Amino acid sequence: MISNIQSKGMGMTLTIDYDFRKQIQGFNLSVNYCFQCATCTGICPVAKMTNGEFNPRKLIEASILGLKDKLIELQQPNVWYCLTCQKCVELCPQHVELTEIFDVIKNSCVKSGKIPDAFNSQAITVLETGVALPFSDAIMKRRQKLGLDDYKTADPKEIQTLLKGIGFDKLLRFETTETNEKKGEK
Amino acid sequence: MDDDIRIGIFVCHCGTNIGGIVDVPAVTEYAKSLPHVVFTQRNLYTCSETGLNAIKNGIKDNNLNRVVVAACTPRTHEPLFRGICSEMGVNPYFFEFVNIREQCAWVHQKDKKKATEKAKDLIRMGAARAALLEALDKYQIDVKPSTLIIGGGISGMSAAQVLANQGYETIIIENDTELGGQLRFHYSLYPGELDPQKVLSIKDGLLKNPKVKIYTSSKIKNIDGYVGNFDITIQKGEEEIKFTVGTIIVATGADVLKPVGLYNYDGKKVITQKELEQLIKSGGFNHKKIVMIQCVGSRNKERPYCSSICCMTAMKNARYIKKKYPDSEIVILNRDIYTSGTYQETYYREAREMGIIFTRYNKLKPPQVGKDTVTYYNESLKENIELNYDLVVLSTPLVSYSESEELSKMLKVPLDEFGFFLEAHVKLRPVDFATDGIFVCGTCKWPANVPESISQGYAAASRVTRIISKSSFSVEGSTAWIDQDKCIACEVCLKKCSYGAIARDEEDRVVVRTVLCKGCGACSTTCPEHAIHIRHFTDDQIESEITALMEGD
Amino acid sequence: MSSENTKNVMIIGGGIAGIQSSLDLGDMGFHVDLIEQEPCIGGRMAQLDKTLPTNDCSICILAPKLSDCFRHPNIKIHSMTKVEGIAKKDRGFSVSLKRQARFVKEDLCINCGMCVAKCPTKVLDSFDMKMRKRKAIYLYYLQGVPAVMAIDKVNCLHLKNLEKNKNVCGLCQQVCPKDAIDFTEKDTIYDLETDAIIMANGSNQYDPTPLYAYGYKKYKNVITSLEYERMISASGPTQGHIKRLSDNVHPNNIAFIQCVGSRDEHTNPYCSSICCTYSTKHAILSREHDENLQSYIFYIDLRAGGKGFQKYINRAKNEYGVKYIRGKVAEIKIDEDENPILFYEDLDTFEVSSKKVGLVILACAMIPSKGSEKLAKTLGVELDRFNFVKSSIDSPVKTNVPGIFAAGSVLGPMDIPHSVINASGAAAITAEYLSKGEK
Amino acid sequence: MKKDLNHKLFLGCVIPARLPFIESSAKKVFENLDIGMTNMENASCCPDPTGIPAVDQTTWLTLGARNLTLVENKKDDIISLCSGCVETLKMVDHTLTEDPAKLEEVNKNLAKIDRKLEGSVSVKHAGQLLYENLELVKSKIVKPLKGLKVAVHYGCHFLSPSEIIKWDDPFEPKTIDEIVGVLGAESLEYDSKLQCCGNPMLKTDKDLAYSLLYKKLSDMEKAGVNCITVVCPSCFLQFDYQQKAVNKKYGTNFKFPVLYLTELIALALGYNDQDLGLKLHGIKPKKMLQELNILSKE
Repeated sequence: MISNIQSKGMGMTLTIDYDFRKQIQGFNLSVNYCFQCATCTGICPVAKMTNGEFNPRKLIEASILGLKDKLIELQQPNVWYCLTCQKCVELCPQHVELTEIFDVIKNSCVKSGKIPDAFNSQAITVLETGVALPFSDAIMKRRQKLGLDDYKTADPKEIQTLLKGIGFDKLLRFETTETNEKKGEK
Repeated sequence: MDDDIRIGIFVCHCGTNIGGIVDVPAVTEYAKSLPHVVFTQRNLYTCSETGLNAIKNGIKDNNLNRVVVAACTPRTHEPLFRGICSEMGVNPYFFEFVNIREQCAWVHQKDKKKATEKAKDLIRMGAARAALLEALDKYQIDVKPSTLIIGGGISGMSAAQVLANQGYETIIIENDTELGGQLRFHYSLYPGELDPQKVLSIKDGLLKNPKVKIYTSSKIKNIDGYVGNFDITIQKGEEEIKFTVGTIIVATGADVLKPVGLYNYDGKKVITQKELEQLIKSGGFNHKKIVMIQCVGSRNKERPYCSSICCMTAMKNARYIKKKYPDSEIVILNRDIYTSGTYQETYYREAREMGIIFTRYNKLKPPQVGKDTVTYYNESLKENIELNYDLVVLSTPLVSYSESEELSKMLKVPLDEFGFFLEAHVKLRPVDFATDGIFVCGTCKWPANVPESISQGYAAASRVTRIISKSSFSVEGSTAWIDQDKCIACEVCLKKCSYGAIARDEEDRVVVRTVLCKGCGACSTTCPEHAIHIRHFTDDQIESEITALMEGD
Repeated sequence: MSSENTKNVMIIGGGIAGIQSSLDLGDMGFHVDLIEQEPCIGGRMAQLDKTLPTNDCSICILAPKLSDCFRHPNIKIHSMTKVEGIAKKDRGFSVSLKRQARFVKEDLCINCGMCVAKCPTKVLDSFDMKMRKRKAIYLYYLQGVPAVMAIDKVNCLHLKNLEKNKNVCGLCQQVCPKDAIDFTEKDTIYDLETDAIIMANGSNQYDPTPLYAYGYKKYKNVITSLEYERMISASGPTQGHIKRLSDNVHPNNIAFIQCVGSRDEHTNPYCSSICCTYSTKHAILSREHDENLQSYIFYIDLRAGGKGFQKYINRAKNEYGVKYIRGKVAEIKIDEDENPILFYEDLDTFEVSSKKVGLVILACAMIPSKGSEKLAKTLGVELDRFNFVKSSIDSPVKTNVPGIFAAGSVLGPMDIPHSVINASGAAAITAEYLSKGEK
Repeated sequence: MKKDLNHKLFLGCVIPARLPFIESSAKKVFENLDIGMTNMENASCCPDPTGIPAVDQTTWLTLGARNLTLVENKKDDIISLCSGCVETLKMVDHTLTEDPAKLEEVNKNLAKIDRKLEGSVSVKHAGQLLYENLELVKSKIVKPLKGLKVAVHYGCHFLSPSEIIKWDDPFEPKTIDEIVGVLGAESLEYDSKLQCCGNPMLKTDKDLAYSLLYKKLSDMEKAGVNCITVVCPSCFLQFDYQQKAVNKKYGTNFKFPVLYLTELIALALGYNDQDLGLKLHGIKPKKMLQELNILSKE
């Protein structure tokens, strides 16, 4: 069942997408505990900076109501603005694990092909090199100068086997990053 | 004769309540100058044990025979000071109360000087009246150790159980065909899944108890008499039954509002929580898409109160449904959730955990109930949200029975603006009426849940036991009397008396039934012949106050 | 049923619930031993300024009851006394009590206050929420009953030095016109036989210090509701004047924060029941103190189910200009003048906001009283998961132990009418219990 | 019992590949204090708790679990200089200990690379380890950091989620301030002390990331600090490298040197700027340190 947007703009009516609700609850049941006190929004640095355009409480409210279109298609509010600073998680009187629930929403966005470029490219780097930041030659020199030993990181092949095994590669967008990849190889 | 009057005046600071506004030392000093005043003193709190001891010592050391306290209100404190006078051998009606807190310090907060002057005026008036006071005795009334309980719901039955088990004669009168009240319609009670039958089982004990008499399908026809001796007439079918009891407990319960005209209520697809309970109880419930709407007909202009039990009831029913049909879709549209207390909040959290959706609507934009959908405006998300339903359940408040009014008139006890019975003092006398010997418990007083109704039933029983455990009861000595030489038997007073204390006697004279009289004075003021006098408020006494007022500078 | 009752009931706790149970049972003819750990009975209600929804002066309506208790021929008050142990007897209980030495003879002291005037030692007064100092010899509170002094053993110069075999101070003894001071008094342990017991040992208020986001104790202008209650009380530490603790300046606006230490899984998951309405009272009283003072009440759900409560709130809004803001305050910071700044989302306008006020009052939850757990253990009484006395829906004032009943906020957060109701209720159930087997 | 654990240093990505001077300072401090520490080899990205779980939570759990398999249980514990790494590893460990079903799923995936996670692994931030050895640090100080007015930035993941990190209080932290105090420097309070540095926002909205940082820098300036201390390489990058971007955007002139905690300690233990490679910082601390006589003026 997909929540349908009956008409755009004024007079738009949403319905509860119970499947989407279940999906979120399946990952993190704590979403149910929210009783909409807004402590999360009051402590959120991004909510303050954006005058409430980003609002963690609304994200949870829309999750409870299973408003998939609003969260994934329209991205109102935009879940990617969460800093993951966890201040809301610390204060939430009902132990709602907001950051993790936001990850579930983000994962849904990714599955719908809505992955922001920066996240996409970081993910590709990890997939291909095993680390988030590859070692450049310049850095290797600096390390030597500082008297640091070689640091042996994971075998990228092993990481690729592991991640492809769980289908991580299928979530990512490669077309734009291929050029970067070639640059990196040179 | 004048020399025999020895007045003592005690002026209270009441902390800063009075002392912060009225110049108490100056007032006390002034009081010394008044006629017959032989002793004055000021106290930080005259009502404290220290203050009371000061009065005692004042009486003892100065041979006082009149006591004036200038402090707060007789409503709360007169019995205390009168008691002290009694204890010291001064007739309690030789006590005079002057209110310089409400009438001076509080209403004239902004003008300390005038407040002080007014306090002096009032004390001068009080002292003048004190000089003319007469000794009176309280009446002792024999008390029948029995109780009539009006209403056989859980609250009334709880009271009955406690009284009967102590061996007191207890009579229950119930409108309906059986005892049990609203509880009979429930399939379970929150927060556990306690079977209401278990709670109702106290009924069996009452039916077996020889001290308990139960009249079902019966109505009160008439109530006469007073504390200790209420004469009751009830109507059971064609039969009229009369008996006398010492005390009365009102436990008539409350009705659930039928939301006619609200949210397309039809009793079928749009029903009340009570109807849902009955549907579940009868086994006829098989719905999966439920929308509940809270505060239907309450917390609005017409009924600006919270019925306090509807949120829990809605949750109980929603939880039941969710347990029965885990895939059911339940949305509870609310304005505030009322889960006040310990287990209640946990109950709410568990309901959310189970997946019941709670979402707020704005009172000004109420949900719209359509044929198959309820649409509500989510203000926070600024979206209209459509909810499919196969059942809409409306949470309506408890409301007073219309019959309460008639009963309140028979009992001469007040109702509040919503038709609930009004207790004597909302804080400290929650199950008492101002009228002696009549008590109130359960939802006829205000919406309450089961444990609260039971507690109130017990509490009313306790208040009753205080009276019927003794053989007599003393009542007010300040009452009306009719000068038969002046009386023309026009009966204006008889109609005016709200306590039924004026009647024709065997000789066809209009007389005051003293034990019923509260000394309110309504009769006296309406008498065209000035034939009615009020003891403790005689014309002399009142006139002396007016004269004293005029004597001021 | 007879007025010549020979049964004894012990009531533990002399707050409004214990007082009501005592008076009801005393009037029924039972002999009541009222056990109070403080020097005077009165409990929390004695600390309150006004009561709602009538705004009656709390101590004014309580004081007559205190006197009634004190003067009642069937009630004996055991002040400064605690329950130490209990043994089950054939019928009833034998309770071991420990009476702390008062060092003032109750029958001699006339509460003249000369000792207080001379006493050189000042101590933070817990009755006044430590916002004022009292002397080491003191009357627990002005209208307290029994109206006699007590000496605080820990702080009294004479008693402290006595242990070191030094004779210091003793001024109170020198000035006392009645020779009521007795430094030789010792704590005493004694047993009382009783037929039934009512637990009415009340509740406490949550200490919000661990909620660092609110800065209680760190910020002087963030105080608790009980502290505010003392502050606005005419007999309190500021004589009823509303003052900021940072600079003694009268604030122009006050914020009241609800659900502090309640409805919170980190602290107390339950709803404290009374805060929405008592904060409304505070806001109304604040406005009565100063007609220009603006109050804000921050809440999650507005809970006013009691009689006349919703109307009281409507009155606060319409007549006293109190602003109710839905939304829990997330954190408090201060500016350079120590003005608290509150951060929150306003769930009426849905704006992410901040508000600067002069004073913040935290509506802290009612929690079980300090000694409650120990007492319950001693008596064998079962507690619920929050450490309130466990009762059931169908017998709301009974405990698991036959012959032991409970009344008031020992059963959970509740307001005064509820406490009075189940105090009377417990009295009735006790009377019923004690009459069984006789008839 | 814990004392017997071998410390395995989990370096992560940012420190070894961008900020090796932090690694260098830490290793010098550990050596000086005689705290044994060996590199944890063959590790992958932790993975980044602000980036990878957003894309796919399963990947984050699985990759994190793989890192945990690299230590020998009951014999080793993991020490990290990066708050993000600590958070990921602790959360993965916590989640998989609490949820056997998830552990089974993760192990099924790990089986493809012949690995298996068994039992819980102890993970600790280097800042915590040093706080626990504060007396030892104190005894080794040769150059008290007099005159240094420090803005301590705890950063988010060092403290939260506190129920899993189980270390300092997220709203009233004190450990780093205490360390700074012991070193002879002064930690100054500032308004937005507990606010996020804004680094993760660079991925979504650069301007917003700068305004978060601007707020912090402004408050630090108001408080009168002369340097910033961090315990996380991401925060370090944000403060050290993005200060210029903030200056550009807001027309300000912030120039606060940023010192990672172990750099600060190393200075107090007597290491100089060359030992520590301080010139590799974006904003060079040398001049300021020389003015305070913490570094000698050659």
